[in-house]
Amino acid sequence: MSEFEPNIVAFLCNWCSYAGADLTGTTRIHYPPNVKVIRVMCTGRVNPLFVVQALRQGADGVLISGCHPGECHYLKGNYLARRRFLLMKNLLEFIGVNPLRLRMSWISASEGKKFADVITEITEEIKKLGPLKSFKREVI
Amino acid sequence: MNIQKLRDEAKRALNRKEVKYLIGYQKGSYGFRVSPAFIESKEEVDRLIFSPLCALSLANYLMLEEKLPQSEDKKKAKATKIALFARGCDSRALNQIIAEKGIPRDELYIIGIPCKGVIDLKKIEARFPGVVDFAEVVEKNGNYIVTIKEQIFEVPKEELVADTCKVCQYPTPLIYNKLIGDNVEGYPANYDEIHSLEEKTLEEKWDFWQKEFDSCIRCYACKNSCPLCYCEGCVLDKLTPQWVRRSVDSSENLLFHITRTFHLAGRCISCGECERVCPMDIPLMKLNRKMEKEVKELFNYEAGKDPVSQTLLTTFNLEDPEDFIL
Amino acid sequence: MGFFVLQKDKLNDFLASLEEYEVWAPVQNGTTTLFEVIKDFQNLSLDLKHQVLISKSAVFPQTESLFTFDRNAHPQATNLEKKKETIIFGIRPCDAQSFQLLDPVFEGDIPDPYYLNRRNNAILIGIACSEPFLNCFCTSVGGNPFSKEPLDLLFTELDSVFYIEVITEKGKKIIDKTSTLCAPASSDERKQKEQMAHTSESKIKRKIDLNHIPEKLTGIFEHPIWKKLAMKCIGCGICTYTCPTCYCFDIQDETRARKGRRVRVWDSCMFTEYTLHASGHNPRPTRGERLRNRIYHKFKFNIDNFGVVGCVGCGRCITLCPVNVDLIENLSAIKEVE
Amino acid sequence: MKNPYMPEIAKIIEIRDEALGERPISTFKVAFQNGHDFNHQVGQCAMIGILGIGESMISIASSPTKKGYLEFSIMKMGKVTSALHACEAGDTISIRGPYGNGFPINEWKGKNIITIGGGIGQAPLRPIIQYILANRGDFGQLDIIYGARTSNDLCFKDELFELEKGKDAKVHLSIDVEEVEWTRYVGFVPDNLLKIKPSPENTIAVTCGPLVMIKYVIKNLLELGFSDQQIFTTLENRMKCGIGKCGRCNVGPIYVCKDGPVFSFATLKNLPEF
Repeated sequence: MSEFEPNIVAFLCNWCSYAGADLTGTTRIHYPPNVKVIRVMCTGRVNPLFVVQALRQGADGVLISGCHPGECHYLKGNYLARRRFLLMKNLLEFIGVNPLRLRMSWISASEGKKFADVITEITEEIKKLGPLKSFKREVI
Repeated sequence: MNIQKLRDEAKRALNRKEVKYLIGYQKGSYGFRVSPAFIESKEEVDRLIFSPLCALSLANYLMLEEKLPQSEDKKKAKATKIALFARGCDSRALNQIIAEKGIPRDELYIIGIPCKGVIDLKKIEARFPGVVDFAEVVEKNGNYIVTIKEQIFEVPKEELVADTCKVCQYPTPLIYNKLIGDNVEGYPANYDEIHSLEEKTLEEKWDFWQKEFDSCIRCYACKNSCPLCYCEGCVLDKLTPQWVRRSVDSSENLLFHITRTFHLAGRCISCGECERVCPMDIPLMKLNRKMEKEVKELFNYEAGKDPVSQTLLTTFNLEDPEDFIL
Repeated sequence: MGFFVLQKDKLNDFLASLEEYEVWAPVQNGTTTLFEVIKDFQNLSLDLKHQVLISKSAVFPQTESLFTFDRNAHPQATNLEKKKETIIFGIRPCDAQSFQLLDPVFEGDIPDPYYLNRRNNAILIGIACSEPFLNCFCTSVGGNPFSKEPLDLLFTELDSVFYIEVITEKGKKIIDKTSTLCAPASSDERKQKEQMAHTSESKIKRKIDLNHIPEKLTGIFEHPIWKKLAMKCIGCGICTYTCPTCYCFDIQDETRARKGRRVRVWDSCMFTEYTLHASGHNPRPTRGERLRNRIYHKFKFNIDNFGVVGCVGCGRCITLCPVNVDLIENLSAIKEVE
Repeated sequence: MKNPYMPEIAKIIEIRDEALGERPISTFKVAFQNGHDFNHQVGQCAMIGILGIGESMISIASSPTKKGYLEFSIMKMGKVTSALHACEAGDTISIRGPYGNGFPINEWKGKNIITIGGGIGQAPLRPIIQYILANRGDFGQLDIIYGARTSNDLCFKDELFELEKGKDAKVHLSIDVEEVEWTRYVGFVPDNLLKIKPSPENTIAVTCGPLVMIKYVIKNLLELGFSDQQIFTTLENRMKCGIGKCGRCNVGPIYVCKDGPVFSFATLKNLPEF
């Protein structure tokens, strides 16, 4: 039976993490291909419902990655996102979804290596957790 | 609670030129029911009551779309204020709505009533089934004196009081123009009921909520009875894009309730209306009080403490917890 | 057609023996009961009081997919295939009466195949209300706690047995299939049941005299009373979703990648979106118009269109309304309006 | 038992832009793929939509005398109509119907007909005009009064200019606001009606358009001596099932989708909500 390949959706902030991911590619650092990247202008733009919808429509894990505190291009986007996704993670845990499925990270434009490590770590963990069946939207 | 004092206060409020009308409680249409009352003139003031049966939140009516038509003299006087009774939880709702610029403070004339807890209608109707003629309930040192026609019963408060009131921290109103009755001491914060669910395994929690959301019929009563659920274009009603589908199954209901709970994080003031009105008895307050606990522990923030403070998700602290961040 | 008796502890065997039917029954769900296809007979609940989701959902489910399609290929109908005959057990007499109000709507000149596929395939077994509830007023709308139409069998819970009255041929078929469990009823059991029927009727406390309400309604469409009555309404859907005679529905398309389905779901005339035009105009913009429309629909328009009052007096909308909008109080207020 | 909710699939042959601007109107010419015979009456409607988006009730803008295709004039307004406006020729759409009672055109044989349209309201009236032109001898004089906000909001301009030159009908176009090369009447349709002052003698007046225009047109028609039975109009409401079951399009006891959308003013007068 082919090994379970998780689907991971990553919301990367355009100024830092997306550039970091780009750097990972240009420096030919290898990282698992399970991640599907969605570029957003700031982590502050990511509506917590995006996370829930992603989990319901096939994602087994979601990563929100943005600039380090203090480096946000819009000054406070990452601070606001930090509060939001901590609350959403705890709410999902309260309802019975493993908190490891919603991760957040600070990756700046120069941390290509860190991006690869983060993606590898998340993919390994979610592989251990297995597919997220219960949360799925009813298939038609 | 001295009813006459309450009615005099209502009369004084209605006498003020700028008060359009007053929202209060009146006897319901049968048994233990209580219904909201919209009083325009001094003569109707004698309909007003206040007793442990007054469970519904009047703050909800401020944000429902259309208000009562104004009588001629009030229109001439360009009356702008709405007067209403507010218990502890209602006053916190008013604080939160004012802080969120939902309604300006000077459009409200608030008569605060310290509240010793309200009765859960389902419990009292189970205890005294089939009561159609009017019944009175008064609280006297820890017991409820229930009079139905001529019979009088004494029931320990613990048996009939609503669950949310058992852990109420702010029974005395925090914002008011006038206060009737003396202050009431709140209970210390108590989240045992939440801890007991938190300790369960993920599967147990999932099964518990899956069964609850499976019986939800999406009647929107929890949304429409919540004083804090007053957004103009609610995301749950949106069609383009459609976040929550109209088909009623446990998966869509789950998204419906996650959205509502999250949008009330740091805003919900635990009045317990959503749980009270749910026809399918879904324990919605568990979700809201979980968020209340998280918000208190993580960000040391409480909803509706004052009408000026910044709302939770529009601010941040540099030292907000970030141990979960890679 | 025949009177039988079934020992109370034999009820589960009675239902279990009908496995060639799909048996719907009230199932315990926390403090309320849901109407579902029963699998585990342990949580069968005969507590009629907490039947919030009613037998209507067995023939007119809250969500039903009409057909599936993929990217404009020819759609395939769903839920229309020939099904096993179904038994709907545990219907309150007032809910049974509501089938007689729903049938003409879904039959009519353009019959609705989805409703009729379930309705014509269902055998209705009722349970008489020996203890009417707080807000029951079925006797004011021509109903009765022991009324029979359009049931096929009527159970009455006596102290140790169920007294079964066979009303139609379909009912007779069921009794023949379970003849080992049922015995012919004796005359004193019959007297006991008649006695119970009589006392139960006298226990109904809420009453409203409906005559000349339709005429009164004709004249007061623009009357300001509607705004007053609806001031406390919060516009939720409880009264319509738990009402056995409400049949309004919405049709929506739902897609997932290349596949999709058209689904029919319950809708409520108390919601703003119900009559909202795409241009933003809404013929019933405020709760006053909506409450007015609900009362006119059941107590005037249903009489104009089908000749019968559109309410069975089950009292759920009064009991479950969070803000005590009381139908009987509203109707009496209408009668006094000059 | 026929499934009234199951649509037929039709292909868009041609899309003509009638009016541009913020609320564009286009006419969709569609034909059924499997030669399904729609046999609709004049003034009936159909539920048009795109599978996956939804459906909306649109009046059929072509008369049954035009064989082999149907035409719908649709204004871009909500979710479904915007999706339709995004379609091109060759795309498929779903059609269900025909629904509604349609105009009692056979009873109008031998009478003079006046159609009074406003903006997109001309679409439901167009099949009447086409039907009369196809059976010109059966009817008396045909007056077409039609107005819109500006000249590029006027629909079916080429057809109407054609008719204006010919003898089959008298065409009275109008726009609300003065425009440079506009030589015809400037002002609202109800006022244009008063200026034309048609005689009610053996005449039927049919009006469609925005609700406020309909109310004034009916008022003026009554002033001109038209009786209630001589005035017809159509009502518009949100519709979902189209067969009088889903309950939302009611005006009083009647359902606009089943008992309407065409009503004589005699029935309309004693409907509560009109």
